[in-house]
Amino acid sequence: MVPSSYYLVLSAVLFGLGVVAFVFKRNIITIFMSIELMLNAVNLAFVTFSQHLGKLNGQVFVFFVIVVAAAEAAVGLAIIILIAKHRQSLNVERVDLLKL
Amino acid sequence: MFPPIQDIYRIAPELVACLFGMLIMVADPFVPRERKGAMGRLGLAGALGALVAVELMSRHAGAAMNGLLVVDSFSVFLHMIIYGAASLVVLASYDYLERENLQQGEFYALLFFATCGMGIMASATELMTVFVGLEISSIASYILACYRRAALKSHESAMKYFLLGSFATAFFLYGVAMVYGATGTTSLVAIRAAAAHATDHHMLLTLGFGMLFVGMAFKIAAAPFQVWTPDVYEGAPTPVTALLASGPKAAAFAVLLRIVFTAFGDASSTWFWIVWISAALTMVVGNFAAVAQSNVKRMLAYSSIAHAGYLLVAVAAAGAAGEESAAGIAAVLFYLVAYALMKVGAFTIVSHLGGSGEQRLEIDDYAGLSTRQPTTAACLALYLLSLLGLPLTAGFLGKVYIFQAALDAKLIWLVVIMAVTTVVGAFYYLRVIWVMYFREAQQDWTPAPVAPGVAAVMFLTAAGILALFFFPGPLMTFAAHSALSLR
Amino acid sequence: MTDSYLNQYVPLLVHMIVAAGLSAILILLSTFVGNRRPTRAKMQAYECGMRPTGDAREPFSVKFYLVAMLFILFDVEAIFFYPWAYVFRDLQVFGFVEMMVYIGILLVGYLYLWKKGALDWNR
Amino acid sequence: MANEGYLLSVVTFLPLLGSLGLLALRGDDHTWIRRLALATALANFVLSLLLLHGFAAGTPGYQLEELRPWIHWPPINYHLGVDGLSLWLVILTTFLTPIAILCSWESIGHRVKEFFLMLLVLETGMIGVFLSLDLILFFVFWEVMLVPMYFLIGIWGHERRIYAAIKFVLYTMAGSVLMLVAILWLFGLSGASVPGGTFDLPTIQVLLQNGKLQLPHTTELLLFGAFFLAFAIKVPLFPLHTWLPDAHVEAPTAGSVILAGVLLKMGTYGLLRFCLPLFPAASKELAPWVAVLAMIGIVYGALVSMVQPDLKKLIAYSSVSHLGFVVLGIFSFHPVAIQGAIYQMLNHGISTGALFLIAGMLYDRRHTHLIKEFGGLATPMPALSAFFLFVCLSSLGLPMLNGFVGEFLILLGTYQVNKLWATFGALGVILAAVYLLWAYQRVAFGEVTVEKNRVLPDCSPRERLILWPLCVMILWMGIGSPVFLSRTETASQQVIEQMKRPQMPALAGTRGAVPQLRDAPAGAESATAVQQGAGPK
Repeated sequence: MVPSSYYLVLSAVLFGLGVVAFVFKRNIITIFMSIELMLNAVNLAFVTFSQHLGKLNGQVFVFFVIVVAAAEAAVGLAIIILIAKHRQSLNVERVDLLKL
Repeated sequence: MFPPIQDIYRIAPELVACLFGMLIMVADPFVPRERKGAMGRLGLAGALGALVAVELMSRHAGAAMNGLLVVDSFSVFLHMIIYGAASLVVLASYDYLERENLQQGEFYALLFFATCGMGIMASATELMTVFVGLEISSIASYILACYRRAALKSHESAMKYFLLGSFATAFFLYGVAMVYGATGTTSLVAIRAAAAHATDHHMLLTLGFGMLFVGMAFKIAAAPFQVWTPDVYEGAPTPVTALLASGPKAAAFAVLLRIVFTAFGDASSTWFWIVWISAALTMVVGNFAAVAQSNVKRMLAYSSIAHAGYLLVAVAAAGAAGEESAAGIAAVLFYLVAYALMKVGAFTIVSHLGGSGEQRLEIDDYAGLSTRQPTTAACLALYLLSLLGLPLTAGFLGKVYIFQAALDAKLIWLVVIMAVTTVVGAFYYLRVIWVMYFREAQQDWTPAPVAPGVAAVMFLTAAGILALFFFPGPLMTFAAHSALSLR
Repeated sequence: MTDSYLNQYVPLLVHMIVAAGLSAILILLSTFVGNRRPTRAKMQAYECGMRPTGDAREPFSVKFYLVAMLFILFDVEAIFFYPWAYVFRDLQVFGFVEMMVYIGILLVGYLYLWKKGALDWNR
Repeated sequence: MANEGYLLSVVTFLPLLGSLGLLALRGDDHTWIRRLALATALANFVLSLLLLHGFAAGTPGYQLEELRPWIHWPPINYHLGVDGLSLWLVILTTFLTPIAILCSWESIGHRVKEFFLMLLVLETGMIGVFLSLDLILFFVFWEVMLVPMYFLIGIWGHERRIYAAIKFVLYTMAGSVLMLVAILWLFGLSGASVPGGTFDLPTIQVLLQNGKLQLPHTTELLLFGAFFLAFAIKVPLFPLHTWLPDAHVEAPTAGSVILAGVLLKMGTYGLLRFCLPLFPAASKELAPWVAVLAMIGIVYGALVSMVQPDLKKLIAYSSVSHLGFVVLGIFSFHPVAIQGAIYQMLNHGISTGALFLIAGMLYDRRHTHLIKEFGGLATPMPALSAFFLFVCLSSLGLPMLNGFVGEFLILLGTYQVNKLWATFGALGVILAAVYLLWAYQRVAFGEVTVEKNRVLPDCSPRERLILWPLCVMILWMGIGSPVFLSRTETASQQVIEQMKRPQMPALAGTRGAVPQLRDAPAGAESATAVQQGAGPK
């Protein structure tokens, strides 16, 4: 039986990867995917904990996260398509009308 | 097995908001193009209905939905702020949508969904419920932010809001997961109980709180997580900006307060310094960055960052005060009301003056406004002076309450920083005023006559700001009472 | 204890290695041993004998993305049916009503985008 | 606490009422706007004279008090009251406002309505500051004054008005925000002895005096610092004075008159009303430093105004010098000197106000303040020059005129405390004579250097109407000083009384000041005796 700490470490690593990707990637889609990665890391953590604690609600939370992530994905992709249509680039550094 | 009818009452505002949202959403395609005005009336009806529902809800205190939500005077207070602000925004946005000729129906529908989410946040006592409410409001506001489909700025603001917002959400969720792992529950009260003897998970708990705070700090635009604010506020359609500046901030503060005082009430030592540092940073960053702005919306955005800092000072004060945290929390609540009034009013005027396509957003565009539209100029001046915290305005008493709470908690340095940064605020607020009053307009431009909706918002907010100074008694007692209901 | 736990997967590992190695050997053999005379017809993409037209990778129309998004949404909503079905007996009528409300809300959304013409392909 | 009538409220809020009336008028109906404004101001002046009738001289403490609950928590009350200290300042305000209105009768051409509106609102603010006895109420009026002054300078000022306006507001706010913090801190401390704490000045005063409320030494120093900074900026004390010349020079004449006449007095008033009575130990400990600053201010102001090419700037710097004098008198903690300080505030209000008015009249004719543009004005405009001379003499403290009384009392009191301070004070008086007379000589005497000046018209009836009352006051305050002193005397002694503490460990450091405190009443006797030839009390 693999101890749940392994899974937690994995989820932490995934989350960290997501953060790093979010900070360093320049393509909007990639950034968006990095966020999804973070959310899935969270899901992993939830499942692990609920397994560890012998409670079921953690897994129900995962359902919520998945659904919300899907809704976010829909909206996000819509926005990204909007941007892609108006300027022929998905590079965030080119999206700079508003000085950051 | 069915929930008692009281539960329905306890979520009445959310129900009303959702129902009207869906109603408008479905009705929109059926209503012919020329009769879209009906949407505005429907939206107004919904807003008023929601306010009535808040009143209904306030009569049925108690936990609802198996303890996912609670109706106490705290949540009632925040519902008042959130739904009040939403109603004002509905009033203000009708003419805006006409002018920009944008889809009426969807706007109001999304606005109602966003408001509903905020309402859930305000009365949630369970972290997953918070999360759901947060997402309902955020997703709706992402769409609202890019509502001006023609404007590139609008897309950009929506994109940044979306990316950074969901980034923050991920942090919040990870925090929830950690807290869940440490205590085996996500109900705030249970967390407090569990945290008391879950000493072996102390590390995990602290880390979890840190993550939760990051998520919240994004939403309340507290440094160092405030970068998105100016861009989003500038790019979003101005009525939406008005909503973003008032509603979500109030809701996020509600969540923050509930988390720190209900869940982590006993462990104020773990979060006090986080809040302290964030507050100081936020005040400094917000105020000093605002000085450099030439665009009114950006300036107001930075000023709202600064005000988040002031509110955090009160939170820190409440945390440091230990048992006597009520004063600080009451100060936060009172200030939130004043702040919502000021910001909604200010952004409404900005959207009115922006003209078609939001062309005129530079401070210099306001030159000579005092002669062109004296009333508008006077109202804007009032909001700015209130933001600055001069007497005769609600902002002054709000600052007094915060100062006092902080002093009682012996946070002298935080108070000094707040005082100094307040003076810095004089620079940029007064600049707008002198442009409006002392400068003659360069180009011959007369702003459009004030539309009835905008006029109503101006009147209500201005009256509210003055009234809160002269008769703060009732609201303050309510706030103090709500503060007590938090523990 | 973890090692012992992992040990039981060793056969699987062996099986994978063997499979991978076999396929690799076959491919390499065919490339090295077999001789080739490429003609234009041979180089063409194989489309069941049809004459391929246009480029294989041209950008999809936005409509596909739109439909895909809608599908994701309505597909994912279904996730809540599983826990619901799991405890359906205990919930009885309440659960049924709840799910009806849930589906009703989904239907409202469906009706909305139907009326908006989001499902109307040639628009 | 009985409410003794509504007089104070009426005096305070009548101008506000008038400004509301102005709102009702049409913007282009200038004559009626002016008339209504003037009528309001005059009515208010008459009402304020009723204060004299209601005010019982010689009785310590506040009179005609009004106390009404305003905000329950924190307990902020609407508490007004007048005593010998504020009485004359209020009347000075109500006396100068109609004059300010008259002097801007024609010189203000655009946005007339807003101008008089601001002026009246400003009057309400100023009177409120002098009368309010609740700390928060005081602060409210104090801040409210900023806005109309900001607009007065910013809209109707001269070339660099924006800069001046912003500078003025920023300086004042920087001080006042810290004062607000100090007020709230004091409130928190008072919670120890009064359940829930109090913002009520008399209450806090009593608590401090009977030792129920004791401030730790460092706390007292910090509080004193916060209050003192706010007031020192308003006075303005030497290093903090830089906003004053800009504000004065850029402001329209009426603005300068109000600024010099009343706003500056708020600083010294605040020192007397809050800093000394509330924080005696700190005051005594820091008195030498304050005195040094004051003396620097006296000499510096005088020297700078000596070399000023610009008449208005010259007057501005002269008020830096004069008010340094006042501060010196205050911080000698001697009843006579304090009484002199109070008197000197009034003098300065009238004389400097008059000087600014005359400068404004010259500006109306020539649109310049530069002294070299004038010269030999006595020939074309004898009357105005006469007024000018008279005012200069009063400002430099010629005996029989008002300036002399104040300066004499200050010197008399200060001398008994510290000879060096008195010497510097005297030096200030001499320098004042130098730069004022020299300026007058360059403006009025000699040949008419600039051709334009030959044809300048003399005082118009309106200008005479403005200047005569001032000159009458100058003369009256010079010879009839008992009328005023008899009402300020108790107040000035009360300040000393209020500085007493049950047991004063802090005093050990400054024992030097104690003996003078003992024979204070005697000193007061002699002082007034000198003035009125052993008149009755």
